[in-house]
Amino acid sequence: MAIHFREALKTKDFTVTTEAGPVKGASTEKMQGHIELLKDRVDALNVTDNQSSVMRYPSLGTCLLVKEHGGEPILQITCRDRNRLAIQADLLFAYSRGVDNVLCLTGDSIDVGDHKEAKPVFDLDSAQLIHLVHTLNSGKDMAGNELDGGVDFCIGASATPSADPIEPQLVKFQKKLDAGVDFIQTQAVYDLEELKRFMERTRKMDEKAKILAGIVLLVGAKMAAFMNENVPGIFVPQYLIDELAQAPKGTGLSKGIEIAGRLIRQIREERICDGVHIMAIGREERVPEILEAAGL
Amino acid sequence: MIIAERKPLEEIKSMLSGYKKILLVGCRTCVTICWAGGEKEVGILSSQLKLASSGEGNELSILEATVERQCEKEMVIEELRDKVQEVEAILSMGCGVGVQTIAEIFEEKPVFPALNTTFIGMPEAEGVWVEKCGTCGDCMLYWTGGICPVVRCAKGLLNGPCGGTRKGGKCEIDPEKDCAWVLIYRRLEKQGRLDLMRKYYEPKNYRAVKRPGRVEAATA
Amino acid sequence: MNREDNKIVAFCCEHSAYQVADKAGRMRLHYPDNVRIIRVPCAGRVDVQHILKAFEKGAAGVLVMGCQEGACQHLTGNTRAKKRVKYAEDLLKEVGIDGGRVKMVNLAPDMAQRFIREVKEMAEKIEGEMRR
Amino acid sequence: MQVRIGIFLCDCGESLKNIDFSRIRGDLQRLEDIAFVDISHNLCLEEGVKAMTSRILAENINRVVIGACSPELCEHSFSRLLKGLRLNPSLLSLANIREQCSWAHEGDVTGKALELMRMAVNKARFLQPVEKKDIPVNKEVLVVGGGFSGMRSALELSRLGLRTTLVERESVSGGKLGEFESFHGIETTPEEMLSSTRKAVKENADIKVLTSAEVTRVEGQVGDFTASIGRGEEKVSQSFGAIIFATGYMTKILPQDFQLKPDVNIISQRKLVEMLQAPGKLERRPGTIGFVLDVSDENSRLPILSTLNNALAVKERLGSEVYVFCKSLKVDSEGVEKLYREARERGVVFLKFEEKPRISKEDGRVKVEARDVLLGEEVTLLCDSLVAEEKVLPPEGTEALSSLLNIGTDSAGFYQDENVHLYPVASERKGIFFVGGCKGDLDFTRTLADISSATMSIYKLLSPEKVIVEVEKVKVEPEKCRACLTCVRVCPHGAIQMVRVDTEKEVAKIYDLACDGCGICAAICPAKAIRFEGYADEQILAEVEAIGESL
Repeated sequence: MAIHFREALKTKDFTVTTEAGPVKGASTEKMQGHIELLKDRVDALNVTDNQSSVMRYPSLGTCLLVKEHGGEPILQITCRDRNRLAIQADLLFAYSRGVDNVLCLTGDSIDVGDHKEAKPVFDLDSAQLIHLVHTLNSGKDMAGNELDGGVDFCIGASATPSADPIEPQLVKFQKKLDAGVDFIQTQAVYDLEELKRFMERTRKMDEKAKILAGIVLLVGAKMAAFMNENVPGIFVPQYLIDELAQAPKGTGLSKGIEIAGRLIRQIREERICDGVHIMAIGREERVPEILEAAGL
Repeated sequence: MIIAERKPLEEIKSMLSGYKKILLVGCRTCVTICWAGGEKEVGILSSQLKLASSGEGNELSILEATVERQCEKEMVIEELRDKVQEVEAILSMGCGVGVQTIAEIFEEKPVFPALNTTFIGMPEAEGVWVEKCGTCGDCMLYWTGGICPVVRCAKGLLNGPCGGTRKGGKCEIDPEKDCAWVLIYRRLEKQGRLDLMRKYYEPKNYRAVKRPGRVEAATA
Repeated sequence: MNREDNKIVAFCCEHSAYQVADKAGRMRLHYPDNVRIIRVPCAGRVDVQHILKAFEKGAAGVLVMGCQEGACQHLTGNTRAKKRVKYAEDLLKEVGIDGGRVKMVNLAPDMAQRFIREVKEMAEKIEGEMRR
Repeated sequence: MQVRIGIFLCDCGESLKNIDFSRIRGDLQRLEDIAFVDISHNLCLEEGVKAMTSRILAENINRVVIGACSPELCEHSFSRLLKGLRLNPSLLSLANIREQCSWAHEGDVTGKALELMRMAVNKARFLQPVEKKDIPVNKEVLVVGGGFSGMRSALELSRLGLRTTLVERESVSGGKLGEFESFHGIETTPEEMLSSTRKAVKENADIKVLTSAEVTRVEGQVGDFTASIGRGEEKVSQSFGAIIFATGYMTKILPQDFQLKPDVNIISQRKLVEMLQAPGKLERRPGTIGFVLDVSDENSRLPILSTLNNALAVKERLGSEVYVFCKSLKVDSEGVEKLYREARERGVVFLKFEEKPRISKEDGRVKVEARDVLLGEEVTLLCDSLVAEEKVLPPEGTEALSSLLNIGTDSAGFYQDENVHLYPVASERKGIFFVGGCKGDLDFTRTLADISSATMSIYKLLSPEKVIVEVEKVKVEPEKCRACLTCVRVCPHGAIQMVRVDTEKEVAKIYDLACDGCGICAAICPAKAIRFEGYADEQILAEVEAIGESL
């Protein structure tokens, strides 16, 4: 059985997490395959919540699968699809089944997903969601009612180090830290100088929270350029796109893995962050190769 | 000001199929100002409908009228009372309120909307209008530097931008649109009131206006 | 005008197109006679409503003829007319009248040949349509 | 009042053979409201006019429809005729049955001629009279900018009997003329020109000069502008009939054109002029002087003019070697070709380059390397001082003033929209004019011509005893106006402003004197609240309806 993520954060000097992406359908076979492959190689497995606003098997469901396989899940919750009643209810259910790590996200907009005419909720935003989890941890619901059986969540949030302009992001980030978070998993980072600047500022704001740098696997120059344009919060610098472009035909993916490994190794050796969060977006089976390339 | 936009002709024609004599009603207030349903637009839609019907060989006769303000019962009655008798259906070029006011008064005749009422907004340039107010019923413009995040932030967030802002402070959804929170940050910074943005704000009361809303003046 | 009429209504700006039509006449350059010229102070005076009304009243084609871009006596008259012609074209497409039956033409006062070519082109387009 | 229409047909001396005039008369007589249909052979001659006059006086008609040659030829005389017969000239409707009918088509065109007449008759039914009235007009003129052009304009206006107020931002008038050392071939130096002009202005009672003052606001329209002028703490508000902008230009050495910063060796034209004016004071006479011209592509004439003048002056006073590096040399304005030849004869060497010359410093002197296109080889020149090209830019405040007055600027930011009809001095708003350098392409020879053109236009506008205007030919109907500001924003001549009418309601108002009669506002008004008499919607529609109407 994997050790509790909260312990891993405390004890390990370099924490590694990755994603187990739910599928668009009810068959859990593929997901279980990924879970088996990854559960013992990382400290925790994030489960995305309708990632990019694309309807999929529920995040909580996949977390239960991870638990069944003895892995350590991190439940991702967005504010897009549920209002404050539904979120609190899901959290109670999650905790009762042993899922007690939660990543509080705002969530992508409906427009980038595959149900573009849906009514967005956004009853809460990510900072308010973090406060909500703290409220539940203190034994009460948002309306101030006592809970019959409390909860104790390990709370995570995200951040965007390469946002331009960065100041408004930092204002929000500060609110998240003030609310109190145990870990931060950032959006994809590629420019480590930028990451260092971000880390300096974060260290001044908060000592306690462990920061995991987000590593998104690139599979080719075209895909990288596409992500720059369309995927929110991702900025792939030109020199990496060029490097991918020079890679001979068909080896884009292995070049992506090599880049990811290089980034992780550098983050680890220069102790820039407390760990990494590897997002292989639909290519969970290549995560072991990334870990190897990073010497983990 | 209420902003509206004309529906495509296809949609209007499908509503009118089967009706031979209709009353086409413009409104002289908001929809005139936003070039959607004023007297001129009535003329244009009337020409289009006549051309379409004569093209398909069925005759459609159109009575035209323009009400001072379609959301005022007295004005609607005074302008349309006689004309309604001569027609089978009414096509209103007013905003959603105008359509429903006419429908309430002349219940025996079907009333169709020729416009889509889009938002409350202001002219950005001549002939271009942008949304500014989401009628949330709990205005907080005092601490956002006069920029409303409820409508101008695509997700209506209250404590700062989402992680998806694009390069140059643009919105996640539309590279042309500025991220409201970047605008708010810059304005508050200019006014030296950034503390207002740094403060944490509780989840909003989204039932400040019990929909559908009703306001009763104290001396009503 | 009844439906099978082949009249072309030409809104001609008095600073350019109207003088071009006069010039064509003075040079005895002949062009199809189903054109009816309506004199306007500027192409910017012509609006979508006028164009649609012309078709509603049976016109087979409409030409809006103004000054060349950058030479409009009223600076924006011709560019506004161009936008309105484009909008009118879209509205006409919605009712099944397409194939360039409304067109914006920019003329300098001496372009008699160009005027005649535009009128002939429109007349031929209508002729073609009539036969079908 | 019942419409009664009198119709005249002119068969142009029976030369329009392909029109059967009697058949047309027969058809037209059957229309309603037609008093008579006369056929004449020469409505443009004495005989025809006499017949028409007696006919109109005999019948009490209130609309006149004339089928004849192009309105461009006859409209003016027919309107005057109607006025003489105390019939409002707007009640005239013309059909062009000659150039656009008889002469334009083969074979019989009686049918088309008839249709053109019916169009004119249909339109005549909706014509309304337009009154003419003389309106009070302020005869004072505001001149913004106290440079040479501004002062000359003020003097010219006072010669035409108009009083002016001259507003100059600096503490002393004069502007840029002082920067020129001499104009080759003109005896009086710029300095003398300036001082004589200043003296004339000072002595002229019609001209009030306000130095270190700036125009902060301008409201109103031609004939009645109200300008607020700030002078230190003092705020003055005064009314004017017209405005002349003579705000000149400014020059700057742009970093991207010149990598090196100006210093002891790299000097501006002004510095060169100072050297020329006091050659004695120089510790060392410069052996060679270089000029670099037209580095960025579009160049104005000013740098060329000052380069040639100063090069010749250097030859005369300092006798040093002079080299001019240029991409192209525009010598098209008056006297510049001669200047260029003389420079060549006096030994000034011109070198033509394509790519930008490379400029560097070498032991206290300036090295210029460039590929001479004509010689086809690299040229390196060491000179004591290099005169850098200064870009001509609009002065600060141009943008603010132009948006304040809602007048356009051209692509380079100078006054006057790039439109051929505004040339040479007009702005798109009646009563506002530009002279001198503020229009961008500066050419002294033309400045004086600009000044007389602008002052003459103002004279024509303001000085007649009675300024006559067609009252509300283009009119906003207050009760229909929704104050949506579309017309105010759209009017290319800025002739529409919002006003408060008696019912305290804000509506748009079109100023008859400022309106140029284009009708853009009438077309775009979403409430159809603007009526353009003579081209009103119902009149255009009536013409359309007559097309193809069977009898």
